[in-house]
Amino acid sequence: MTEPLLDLDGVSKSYPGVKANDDVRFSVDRGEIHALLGENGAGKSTLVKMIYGLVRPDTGAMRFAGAAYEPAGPVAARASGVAMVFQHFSLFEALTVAENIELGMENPPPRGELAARIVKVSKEYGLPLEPDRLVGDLSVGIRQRVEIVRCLLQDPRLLIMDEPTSVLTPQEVEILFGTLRKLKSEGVAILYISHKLDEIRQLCDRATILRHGKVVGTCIPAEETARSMAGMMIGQELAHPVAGSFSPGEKLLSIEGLSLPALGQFGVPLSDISVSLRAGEVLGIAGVAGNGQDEFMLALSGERTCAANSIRLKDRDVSRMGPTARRRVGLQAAPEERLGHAAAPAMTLSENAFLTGRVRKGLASNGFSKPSAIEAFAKDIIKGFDVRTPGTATLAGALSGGNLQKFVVGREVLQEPVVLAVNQPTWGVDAHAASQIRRALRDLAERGAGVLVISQDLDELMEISDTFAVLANGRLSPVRPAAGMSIEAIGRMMGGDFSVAESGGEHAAP
Amino acid sequence: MRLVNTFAAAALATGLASAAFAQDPTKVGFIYVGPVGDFGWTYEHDQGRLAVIEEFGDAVETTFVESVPEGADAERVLRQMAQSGHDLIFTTSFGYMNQTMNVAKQFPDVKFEHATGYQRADNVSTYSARFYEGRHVIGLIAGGMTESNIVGYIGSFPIPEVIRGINSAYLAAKSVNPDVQFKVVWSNTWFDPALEADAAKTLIEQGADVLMQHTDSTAPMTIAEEEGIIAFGQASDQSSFGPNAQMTAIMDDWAPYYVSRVQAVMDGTWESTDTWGGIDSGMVAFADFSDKIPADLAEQAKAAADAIAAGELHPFTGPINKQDGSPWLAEGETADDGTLLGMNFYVEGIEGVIPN
Amino acid sequence: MLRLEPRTETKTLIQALAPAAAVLITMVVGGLLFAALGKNPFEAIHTIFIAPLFDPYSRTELLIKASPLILIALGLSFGFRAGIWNIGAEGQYVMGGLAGSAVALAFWNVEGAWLLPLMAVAGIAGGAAWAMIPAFLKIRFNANEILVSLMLVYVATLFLSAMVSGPLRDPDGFNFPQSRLFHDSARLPILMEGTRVHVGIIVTMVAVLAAQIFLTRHLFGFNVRLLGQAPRAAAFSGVNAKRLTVICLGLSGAMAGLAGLFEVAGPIGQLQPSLPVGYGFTAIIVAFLGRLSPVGILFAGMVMALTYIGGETAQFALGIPSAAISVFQGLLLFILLAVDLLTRYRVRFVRRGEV
Amino acid sequence: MDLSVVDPVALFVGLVAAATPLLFAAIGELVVEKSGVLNLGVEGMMIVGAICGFATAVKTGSPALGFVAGAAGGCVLSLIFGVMTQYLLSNQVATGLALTLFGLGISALIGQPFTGVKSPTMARLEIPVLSEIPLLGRLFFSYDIVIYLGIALVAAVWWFLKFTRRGLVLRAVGENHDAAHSLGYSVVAIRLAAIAFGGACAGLGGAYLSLARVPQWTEGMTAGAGWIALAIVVFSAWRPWRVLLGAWLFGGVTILQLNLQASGFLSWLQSLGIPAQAQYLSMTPYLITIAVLVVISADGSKARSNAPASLGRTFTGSG
Repeated sequence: MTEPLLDLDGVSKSYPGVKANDDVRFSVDRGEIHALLGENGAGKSTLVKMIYGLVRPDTGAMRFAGAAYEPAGPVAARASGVAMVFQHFSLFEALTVAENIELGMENPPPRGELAARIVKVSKEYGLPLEPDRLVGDLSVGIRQRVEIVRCLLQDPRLLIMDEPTSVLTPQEVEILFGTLRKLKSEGVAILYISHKLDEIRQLCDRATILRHGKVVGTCIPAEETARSMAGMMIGQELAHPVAGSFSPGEKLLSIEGLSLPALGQFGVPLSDISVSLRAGEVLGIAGVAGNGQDEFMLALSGERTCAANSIRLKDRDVSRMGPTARRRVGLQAAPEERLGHAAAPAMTLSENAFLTGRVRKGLASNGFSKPSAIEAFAKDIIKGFDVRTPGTATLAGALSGGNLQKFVVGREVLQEPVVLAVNQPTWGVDAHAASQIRRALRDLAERGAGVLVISQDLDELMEISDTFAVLANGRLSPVRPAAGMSIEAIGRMMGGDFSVAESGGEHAAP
Repeated sequence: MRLVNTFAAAALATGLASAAFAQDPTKVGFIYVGPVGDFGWTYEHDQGRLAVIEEFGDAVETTFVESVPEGADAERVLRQMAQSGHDLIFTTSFGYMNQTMNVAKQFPDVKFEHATGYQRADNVSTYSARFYEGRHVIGLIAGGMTESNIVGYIGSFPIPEVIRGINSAYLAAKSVNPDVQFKVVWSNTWFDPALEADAAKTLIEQGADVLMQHTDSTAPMTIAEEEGIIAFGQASDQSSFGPNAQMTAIMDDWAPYYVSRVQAVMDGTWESTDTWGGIDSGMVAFADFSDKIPADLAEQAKAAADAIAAGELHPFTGPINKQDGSPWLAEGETADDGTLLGMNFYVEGIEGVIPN
Repeated sequence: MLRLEPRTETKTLIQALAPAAAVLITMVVGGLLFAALGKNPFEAIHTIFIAPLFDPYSRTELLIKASPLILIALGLSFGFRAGIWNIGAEGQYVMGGLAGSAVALAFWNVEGAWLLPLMAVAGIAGGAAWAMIPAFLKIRFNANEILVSLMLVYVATLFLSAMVSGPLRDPDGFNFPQSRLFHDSARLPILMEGTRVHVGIIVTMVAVLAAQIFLTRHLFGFNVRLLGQAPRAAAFSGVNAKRLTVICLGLSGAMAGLAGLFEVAGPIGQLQPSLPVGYGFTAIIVAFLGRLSPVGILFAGMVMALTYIGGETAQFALGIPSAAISVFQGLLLFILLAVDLLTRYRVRFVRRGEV
Repeated sequence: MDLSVVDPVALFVGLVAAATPLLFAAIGELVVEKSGVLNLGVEGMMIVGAICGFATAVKTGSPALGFVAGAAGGCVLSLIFGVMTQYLLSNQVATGLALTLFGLGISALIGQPFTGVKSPTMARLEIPVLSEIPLLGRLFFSYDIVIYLGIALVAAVWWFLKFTRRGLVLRAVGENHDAAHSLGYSVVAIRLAAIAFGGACAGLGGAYLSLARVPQWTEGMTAGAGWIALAIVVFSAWRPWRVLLGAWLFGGVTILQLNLQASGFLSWLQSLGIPAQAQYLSMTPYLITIAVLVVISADGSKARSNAPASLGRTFTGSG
């Protein structure tokens, strides 16, 4: 058995403006747990969607079990023996466990038999399930079991798992690993997608590392350190902070004991976050996606209000204020998702300028909009931030990602906020535009504002931050000066070990 | 057709016909509240319209608009008819009264005929039929033929027209069968075949073996046929729906009236009148009596019809008490039209109250 | 394989041409229908679509017939834009007419210039209150407003029937299920002698203008559009979705109620059980045909009214049965809805399998 | 007043017959809604079924063929809706309303030659021995065959949705069309099939009206039954057996109010000064439906409400 089970040969896939995968080559053997490692946006999801038949490659070829493999869709992929557990499950809440499993099978046995098999198989692999429960009533961890058991019942030869542990408790992670090892022992290949280095070192036989859509390396995780793998994943060198000498000004934002329940089934609760931000300071917050970034942003923007006195701007308690009121006092936000959250795709740039600029730029009086003022503001953003667009009447959805991001950041920056919180400011933006955005954020801080940047791009954070913290599992690490952070320390903080941050930092939270 | 020809010939002969007359037929419009296919109220009016065509041929042009809701739309339709050169317009539902009056005011040269209403003007006549005369006759048959002594009656709305019919039928039935009892169900609609069918079934379940209706669909007749009981057609001869069940039907025959009114317009003799035609005028007619009616009863009913037509019998002839026992008509006294037109009480012996 | 893709930019030319094209197609298809019925298709189409436009009286009637449709559709359009589906406008129309009439009848023997405004307030309140039921049940219990508002149409219609054959029945009306006639100060003033053009039509026109301004120039319209297009962006912008739901439902109810009042105090002049003639449902179609824009609704309402008025004329002038007219209207709606697709989506050929 | 004449057995027998057209239309619409589609054109499909069934029965002399034609007529009409909403992505509410308008018109047009015509009568199914059992015989064995078919259809739909794989797929599509799509199921094809089934059922309901319950053809004879069917689906909380209950409730209220009138009960209440108009009684099923809807919606857990989560949402096929 020298031939690998799955073999990818020069697979590429482009989307308008983005090359999601570029000449990807790697293979997975039978009975191997193979990690696919990379930062968010490195192209992992597109790659596995191609293997599962949801997306077709532009060029390149795949082979599976010795034959050419071109699945027309998920049904064909499953027929070949490829099964996949999605990060965001494709489950039906109003249906029972058994029904959900049946839907994912091509030739399910009769209902009674299926229920028995579910009980048997799920027990066998340490993931016990009750077939008659409604999925809507189950916890996220149990729901994932449903997905996994659904795959197992079809005797897969290759099991793809997309970030399976991001929604699990540590105990659940242990159980899952047990299951996966058992599968491996039965000869099933597992393609395991993650960016959690410790997990991969514990579990995986080999790892393929993706960066910007390309394979940048393969390794045997057990023989690597977290640091060396992080290096491959993030890039060999950490950029040095461009931030000049930072002289802290007055305290602008202080957050004390901020806690919020999780939002939705994939949400993460915020627990007891305390941090402060001073005039002129750029605070960079790192962390793996799905560790509370979205919740933190919602709490800052005012889309979710929080307990009184947990967020104060200067001396004012803004905790109970909604977005409009917060903008009025100068606390502004630019969320990660540009289309549909930060901007309305089917509205023009003028209208999107009005979306948040209304209060601070005086774009409306008595509720009536002032078209010329809106137009002028939109033009200022386009000009000031080099947004490439035919005009202000273009729909936001028609702009390329980078251009829209410049527009969104520009819209907030030009309102001269007291404090600006930005999530993923340069996500999917080309290098030139990204540096423009970073420059603008720094300039804003130098004009005396406080800037809070959440990002998964460590290079970026190192480049612009004065101070640095990590968000892990809904908790925020103590703040440390960005200069002198080591990759190893960052990696441990991302894993939830904050002791490294506590050990030395004049900026530790009070 | 023959009549038209003779009429035209006569007109030519006397030199009265102008060239315009020959080219410009009298234009007669009809506005209907239901579809012409309801086989009830609207259908009979449309039969009247067809009779007008039959009678005058090319000398008339008839038009109609069907299913016009009573309300804002009716006034527009009337107005557009008036404006588009109609000489005479029949408005065939009570609910068109205000609209007819409004439009008539604006078009003094157009003649209007409003069915069942009570407001008139120089160019608005009203006409209706004394259906209660017919109800007397079928009441006799019903009273004579019921074995359960329960007559089911499907009413539409508790308006004088319907109450009059119930009273008339009841008094006649009681005159031949003192034990007869009327069960009345109000449908609150003129036309809903399914509901009427259900009402018929309900009445039958509750013991009725004779059905009368004052609603417009043929559904109750069909049910009566199915259930093997007897019933009376409403507005039209419904024997095709109840070949065994229908004893006879009170038919609205508007044809003679419509023909005469069109003739009057042609002759230039039309004037505002209030017509309340009974059996004598032909407005109220009967379908063929079923041979299931015992011969003597049929004889009695026919005699009553003839007597009413001849003016010898009035269905409301005293002594009659109101439901609460208070006297209404003394011995030999007959009801005046004013009281009949506004009748809002049951006569003595009918159970239940008139809903309000 | 054909595939539809949402357009990323709005092409005004296509938007303007699509309805015209739809009307043209309907004329051809309708012409075939009338020809099949043995009628002269050209005469029929002319009578329905063209003739009413050139007759001064028909033109005024066009306004009268279109007015309630436009008024209700305007109110609905705000909710529809925000993704709030009030399909019970018919019930709100009835309750508005009923509430306004109750005021008129309470003062049947008192005249005064204050009466009409009071009736209008009652009409608005009646319609809005009826719409508040689904609004409350939606925000409080998450009950589907489509279904609740639809159920309430039947309740309203039955309630009207009970009222006109009960407490509001004309005591001198021989038990006919209808109210007294309103006296003059409870009737909408007539604007043009010899027609039925009433003040309500001006209100409707003002409402079109106001709706256009509020939709394009006011924060309210902006928030409504935002909530419908991008709910998360709306939350980010600071829109309170629950409050907007209540406002949109209340507004559509109020406008439907006002339309009901205009109908009873305008062309009808009394309360009749036949008040609901389907305006509330037709207005939903009008709102979509007008692409939820006030000016579009104005035109769509007019086209709809045109087919009604032209259809009546075609009945008595050409003897076309009313059934053929409703088939024709149905065709027009289908074709308009289908053609409208081209303004929202672009048809593209794609390789098989690329989904 | 004499309430003793209200025979509960007769009441039941009457309401079962009155409920049958509603039952057919509602069970069809339930399947449509379970697939996530809201078709408000039930009234139009019913009346087209009524005329197609009637016309065919008259022309062929066979009521059975009439029922087949009624189903076919409703089905064809529903496919207009299906193509418009599933392929052309038109709005379901507006398209459904247009369908009703169109159906009322086309049925009247087809029906013109059939006004006042009598249909061949349907032989009542006399179950020899059983129907003669006192009480039970009348309660259970005194109906025409179509009524039994209606109840059998409810059972079949219940079984289909609960126990078959296709039924499961249909529910899944109505619950979350994006997830169903990502599992490889054809959302559009499944919904079209459901819409066609709903149309056929509505057509059958209409045909029952014109061939059995009334039985005759008159324009506009459905008189709102299609709308009531929509209410029944909500009342049932999208559960087949409760559709039966709902149809009996709505049909029953009509029969009950007629019985209460005929027995003089309403009259008696009114004589006491109670505004016991039939309209108030007719309102109650709608109010009950709203109450049911509120209760199931308020029950926190969305999954338990049983309402199809994708109901009325347009599936654009991206994803």
